[in-house]
Amino acid sequence: MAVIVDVAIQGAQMLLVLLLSPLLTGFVRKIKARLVRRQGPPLLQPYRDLIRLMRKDVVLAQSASWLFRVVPYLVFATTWVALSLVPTFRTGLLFSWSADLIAIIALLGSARFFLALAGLDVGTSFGGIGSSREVMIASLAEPAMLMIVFMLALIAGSTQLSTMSAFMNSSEVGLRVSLGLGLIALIMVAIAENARIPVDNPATHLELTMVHEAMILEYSGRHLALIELSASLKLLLYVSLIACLFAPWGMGTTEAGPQALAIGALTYIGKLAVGGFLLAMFETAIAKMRVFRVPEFLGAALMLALLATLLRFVSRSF
Amino acid sequence: MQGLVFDIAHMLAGSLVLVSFMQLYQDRLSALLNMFALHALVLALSVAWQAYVQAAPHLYITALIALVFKAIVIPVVLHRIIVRLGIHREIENVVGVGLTMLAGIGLVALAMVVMLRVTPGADPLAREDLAFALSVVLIGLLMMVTRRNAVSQVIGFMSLENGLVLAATGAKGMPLVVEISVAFSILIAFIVIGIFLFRIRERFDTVDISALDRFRGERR
Amino acid sequence: MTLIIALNCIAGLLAVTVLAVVIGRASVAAQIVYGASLIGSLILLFAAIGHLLGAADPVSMTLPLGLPWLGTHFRIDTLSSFFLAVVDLGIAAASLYALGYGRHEQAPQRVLPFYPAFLAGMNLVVLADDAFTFLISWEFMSLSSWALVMAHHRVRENVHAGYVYLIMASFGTLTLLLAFGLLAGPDGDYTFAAIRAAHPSAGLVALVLILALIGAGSKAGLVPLHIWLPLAHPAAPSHVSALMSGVMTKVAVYGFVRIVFDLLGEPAWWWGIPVLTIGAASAVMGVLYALMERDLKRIFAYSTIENVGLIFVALGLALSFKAHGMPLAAALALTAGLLHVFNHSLFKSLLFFGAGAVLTATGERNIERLGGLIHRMPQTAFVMLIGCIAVSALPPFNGFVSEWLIFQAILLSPQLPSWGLKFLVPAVGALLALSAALAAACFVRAFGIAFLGRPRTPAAEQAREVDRFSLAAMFACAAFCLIVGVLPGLFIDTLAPVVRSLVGARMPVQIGVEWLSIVPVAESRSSYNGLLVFFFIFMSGSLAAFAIHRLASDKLRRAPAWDCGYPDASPATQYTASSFAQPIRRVFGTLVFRAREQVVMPKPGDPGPARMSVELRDLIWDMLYTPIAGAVMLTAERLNGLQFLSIRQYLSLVFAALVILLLVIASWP
Amino acid sequence: MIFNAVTAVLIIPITAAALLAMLPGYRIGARLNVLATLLTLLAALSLFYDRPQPGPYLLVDDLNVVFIVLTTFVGFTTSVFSASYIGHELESGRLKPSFLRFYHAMYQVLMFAMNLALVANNIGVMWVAIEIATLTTVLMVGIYRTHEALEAAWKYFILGSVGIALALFGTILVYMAALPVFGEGLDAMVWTVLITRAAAFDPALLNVAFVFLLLGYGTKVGLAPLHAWLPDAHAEGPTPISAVLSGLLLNVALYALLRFKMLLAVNPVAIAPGSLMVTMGLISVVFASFMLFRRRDIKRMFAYSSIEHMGIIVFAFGMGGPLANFAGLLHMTMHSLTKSAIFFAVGHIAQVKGTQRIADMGGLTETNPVLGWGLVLGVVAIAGLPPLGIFMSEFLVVTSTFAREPLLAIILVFGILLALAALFLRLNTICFGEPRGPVAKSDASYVPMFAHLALVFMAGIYMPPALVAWFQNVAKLLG
Repeated sequence: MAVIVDVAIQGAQMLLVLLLSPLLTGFVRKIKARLVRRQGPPLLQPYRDLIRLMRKDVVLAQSASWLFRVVPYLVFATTWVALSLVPTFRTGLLFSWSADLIAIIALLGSARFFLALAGLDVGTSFGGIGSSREVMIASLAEPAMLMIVFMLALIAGSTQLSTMSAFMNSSEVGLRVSLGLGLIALIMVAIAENARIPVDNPATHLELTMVHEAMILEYSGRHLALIELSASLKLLLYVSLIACLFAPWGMGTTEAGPQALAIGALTYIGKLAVGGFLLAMFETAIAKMRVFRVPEFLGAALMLALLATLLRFVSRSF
Repeated sequence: MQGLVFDIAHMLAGSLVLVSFMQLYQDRLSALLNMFALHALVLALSVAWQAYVQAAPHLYITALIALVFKAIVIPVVLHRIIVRLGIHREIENVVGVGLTMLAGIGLVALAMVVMLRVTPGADPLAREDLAFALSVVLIGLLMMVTRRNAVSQVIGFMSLENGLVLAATGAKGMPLVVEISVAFSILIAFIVIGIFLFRIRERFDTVDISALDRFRGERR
Repeated sequence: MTLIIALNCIAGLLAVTVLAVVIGRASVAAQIVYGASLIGSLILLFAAIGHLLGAADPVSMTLPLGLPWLGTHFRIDTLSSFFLAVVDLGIAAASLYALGYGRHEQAPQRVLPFYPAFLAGMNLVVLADDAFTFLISWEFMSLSSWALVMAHHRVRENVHAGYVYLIMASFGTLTLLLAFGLLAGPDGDYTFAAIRAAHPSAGLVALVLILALIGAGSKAGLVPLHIWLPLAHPAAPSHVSALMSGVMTKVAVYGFVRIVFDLLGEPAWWWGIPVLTIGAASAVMGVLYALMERDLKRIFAYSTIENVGLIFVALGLALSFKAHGMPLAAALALTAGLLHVFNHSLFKSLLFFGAGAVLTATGERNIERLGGLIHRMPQTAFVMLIGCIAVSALPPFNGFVSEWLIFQAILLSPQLPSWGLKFLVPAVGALLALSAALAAACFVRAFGIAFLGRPRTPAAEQAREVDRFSLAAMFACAAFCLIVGVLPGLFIDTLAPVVRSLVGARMPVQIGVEWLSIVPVAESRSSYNGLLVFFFIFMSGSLAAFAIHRLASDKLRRAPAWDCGYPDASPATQYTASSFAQPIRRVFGTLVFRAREQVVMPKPGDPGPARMSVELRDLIWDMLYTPIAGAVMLTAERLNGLQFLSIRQYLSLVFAALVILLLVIASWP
Repeated sequence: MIFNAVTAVLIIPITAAALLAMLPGYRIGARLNVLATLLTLLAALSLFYDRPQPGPYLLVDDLNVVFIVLTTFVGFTTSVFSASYIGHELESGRLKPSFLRFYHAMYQVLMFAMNLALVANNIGVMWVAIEIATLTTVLMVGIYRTHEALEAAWKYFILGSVGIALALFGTILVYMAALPVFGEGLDAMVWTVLITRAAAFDPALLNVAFVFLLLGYGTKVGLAPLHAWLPDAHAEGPTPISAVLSGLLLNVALYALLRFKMLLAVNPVAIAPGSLMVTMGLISVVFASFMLFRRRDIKRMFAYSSIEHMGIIVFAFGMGGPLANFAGLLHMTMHSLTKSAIFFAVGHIAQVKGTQRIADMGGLTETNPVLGWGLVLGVVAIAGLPPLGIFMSEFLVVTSTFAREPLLAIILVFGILLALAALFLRLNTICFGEPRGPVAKSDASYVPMFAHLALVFMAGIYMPPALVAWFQNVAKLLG
């Protein structure tokens, strides 16, 4: 019986995140538009875009290989699997033990790995630019992320997200210096990873400034749809991750009944809304930086995370 | 009697060292050859005296060989060679005479220090003889090092051998080595002169070894 | 019994060496030699696995060879059987590969005799049980691989590579020689049993540790002793490169583990520090070098340095834990290290096989002149992709598992009481994370430039898929990569007796864990299930594909590439490997390589091309080896004057020696 | 004098020398030369089984029988090599037939002198024998009559004579030291007698004596800085003589040194000869290794390598102790075999290429595979790489030293590594890369070369227990 419930909840989570993610993207766009006093696209526009793209024919470059066609599915699958392992409205998901936070990061790494390959596959200059910059950003963002994971794991005594989240929800965690440093670093990494301003601009197609968009320039139709969806999933993943680690309040536990689950789901939506709003605010308030300032930005994140970890290593009380 | 024996041996050995010094002082080849003849003469006297003292008649042969070959034959032959080569007037030291003499004195001192540290139980005569012999050897070597001319180097080598003979005769009752050493020193002298100087002159037109050095095999 | 079988196989390999000398030029020679090597290594492999799985007691044996009063001692215990398995699995794959690849060899008589000798050398090192046998096998291994590096000696670089290799190898052997000299003591107790029984003083042990680190590290390719590796590994024929990179470096690791974990006894608190530092430095430097490199095989060789660094980090952690009385954590770290040994041997062999296949197909190693091979060599490209994912430590392949375990071990280290380690370990962790991320970048670049895009040269355009044997070997390696990636528990359990014999504890039993997950310490702490991750990715990917194709569209049109509207002309406009690395070069290169870019623009109105040049300096060469070589050469030059003195001057030397010695005597007390 | 194995070792060569001096025709001469050395070798081998009692002049004991057998063996193989080598020299016009007669006779005289030095039970006779050996080699070195050869011979002669003079002085001093103990007469010069009561000798006199002997015989051993004659003599003489010089004559001088070292070791008050030998050895190793780098002449290079190895051997004997002594003996044996094998190879190579300049050779493994790989194998052996015998001895030297004298061992290892680097630097030029220089096939016999290498190879892997026991005995004798 319990197993069936668990399976159901896990399934619900997977579906929920799949459905929610375009909404979050749409929400952020909407807020951004509103903040600059534009009307902005409707909230559900991303869904429409996806459906429209799905239905279109794929126009494939002549020099594209099989890898190019497989990558969207792989990227989508890895991101989705990663996201379905992040506790959103309830901790202790059925399969949460199949991959801990390090593995989730690695799954995202795989997604990026494939995407970067796809950028090189057609053999155009823009694809190359995109891949090249993407891996440069990743080469700094990923260690920063891992350091944050280390720091958190040291506090929680685990790299298991459910355990970590539960621990962060408990009273044992007070305000800690390292947590603060880690949060800032995590936000910086999240911005970079999701190709947001100031690191990248998800809306631009100005050739020399784009990173993520350059990589996927050759994609069209359903492939593009999948990649857009994966991008949304990734954004959702990071927001959920920050929420479950730094704002774990209201999350249901393994013993929680339907009511608690409902509360969990509602608070989750609320957290997403807050997160999306803050992101939009931030993006509106800041300008995009030059590509070669990005390493400094991410380097700062890495240093912050390393500092946080060091503090944790040196003393338990930081 | 013992005192007199000792004194004479001592004097002869000492004068060998003195002649060695005189060799160092000479900077012309012909004079150097004369000094070498004197050197060999003193050696012969010393050996003869040892033969008398030790009652070892075979040492007289050694003395005779020293007298005939080293004091007479070799100087004469070398003299003729250098005259033929026209180098009898020249001799060029690498180091100045004064400095060489000074080095020689240092060497004698070193020889003394080294040899007189020998346990006092040893025969004093032999000990003194050894010290002088070592001095002669070292000065001979010094001469080889400080002279640029092949003939004077050969002379240096032969006075070194003289020192060896002095040491060997000073060692009481040393079997067969004296004869062998003398024979060898003469052999060496002959081979040096007969084969090498001959060849070298034939090929290089000079006995100056620095000419030889131009053919050091491997070029830089 | 295992040992006898193993020794017989090795003797067989040596016999094949002799045979190969005789028949080296015959056309069937390659088939015979590689076939025999394959059979021999398979037997050895099964013997080793049998011993390992049975967790059998050590078996020793003494042959009346080698040092006469000592004999040649051989012993197989769990550690050596594990490494024997690693070595022979690699050998089997390489021999299989060579059955096909070897046909393209232009100078078989320079490869065939040394190949089985090299194999025998590696096997012997692992089985040796006394210092003399160990070192003779070790150096024999170096020497035979040197001969293989020199196989294509007409290429100048190869001769240089062989030269540097031999010197560094001998340097390593000589340091190990010193280490064993200390261990054996002046009376020469060379057997490992005697060394284990001895209890040397702390200072001596410290010296041995450093010497072992230098000696084994130079063979394994630790920075800054790695310089030979990127030269020598690519110079050899590809199957040999695979063995050198995938297997021989592991033998070096074995040497280090054997000396430090087994022979030296209980570690002191600080032992981990040098090992961790050098390991982490190697990991980062290795991958940065790889990113700057354009030669496919050299990229892989530098990546070997990175991976060896990882292994040494794991070993350093294990040492630290062991020294502080934390056997469980030590077991975790050591298991991680050993598993990475196994994993690296798999995917690095695979990658070098792939490089060899590319070389055969195109005659090119420079990735700037490749491109688009995925169309012409689809199978090779597929397995190479797997290799690249595995080496980039991405799930669900094997590289990730061992790296994940290392991270888990790092997370246990705050419990270490020593302050030095408290500061060092997080930094090491950061460096590892950095190297992992950079490795992914590096292999995106390597695979992307070489296999994807459009062919940059006619050679790449006319490539053809390689033969069946080569493909079989590559697919086998790739399959292993996946199996270890999804079922790591099996392999971790197999390592348990090895780890227990070295640190006195083992990781928790994995085989009983639900769903075949792996749990390093406790499930609440961390767990990973490669099988499920693989299954989920596969399912959700296929589900998405199925759903979209069914419900939406499955139509496809081919058209010219879009490229933001630029009508594309030539493949030369593609991103190159150098331009791909440019952002990373800007970030790290200025510090690590003193990178300088120079752009010469034509005058306005001049239609001539703009030229850009990049200057990279290898600081380790510049600051360590060049000065040493310079000093040696300068001394040699100065002393060489002594060859050209006159006789008089030589006599002066004799004279001076005499006077000095007399003075010594005179002043002797 | 009774005819037995010992006297046979002396009489055969000297008789052969007389015969060879008279025989015209180099073919017969070469064959007779081989035959005589073979007979000498057989006589030497018989010493294993039947060893005559030591007399006042001749002695065969555990120590010198190693040397004798080694000398006669290498002498034999070199004569085989020489037979194929010297014919080519005649064809190429470097030698005249009359010189050949002289050459063969001198070869036998040299063998005689070396054997005499080894079997001598009398320090005077030993000195004389080494003197003869030096003189004969001087003549052989100068046999080509070129400027370089004459200069090398002259240099050898002068330096050798000074060395021999110093050695004589040392010999006299030893006699003086023994004089008070044994009284006047022959006894004070006989090894077997001296060694029995060396403890009672005047230690200060012994010290000075050892300095002179070390420098005197050390000159012959080729220790730096007394080595100057060695490279040139090796390079300019005929290659068989280079092989004999490196493989044997150096050993003979070393043997003399070892005898005296034993004498000093017995005396408790005398200085430890070890430290002097260790210093000289190390200087030689490091110096020769540096010198190897700039060599352009192939024979001169291997001559410097001989200096290096003599340094290692002297170092090992200087360190003393059963392991180091064993290693020293083994190293000496292995070096003799390997170095002569290398010179055999080098001789053929120089004939094929028509030059000794390394820069004019190249890619030898391509053009002359057997010769090229033979040289590679030889250099691998001489550089101390396994599985050849020198690895074993270097292993023993280094390991047994490091625990006792870490610093010294590190210097030694540094020297060994340098030498390896230098040797392979040149080997790469000679044997690998694009072929350079004439590519004529060599029709010479490679049997001696590979016979030596096979022995060295075997010793690296398996040493017969009898040989080992015997080496161990000797090592114990050496203290």
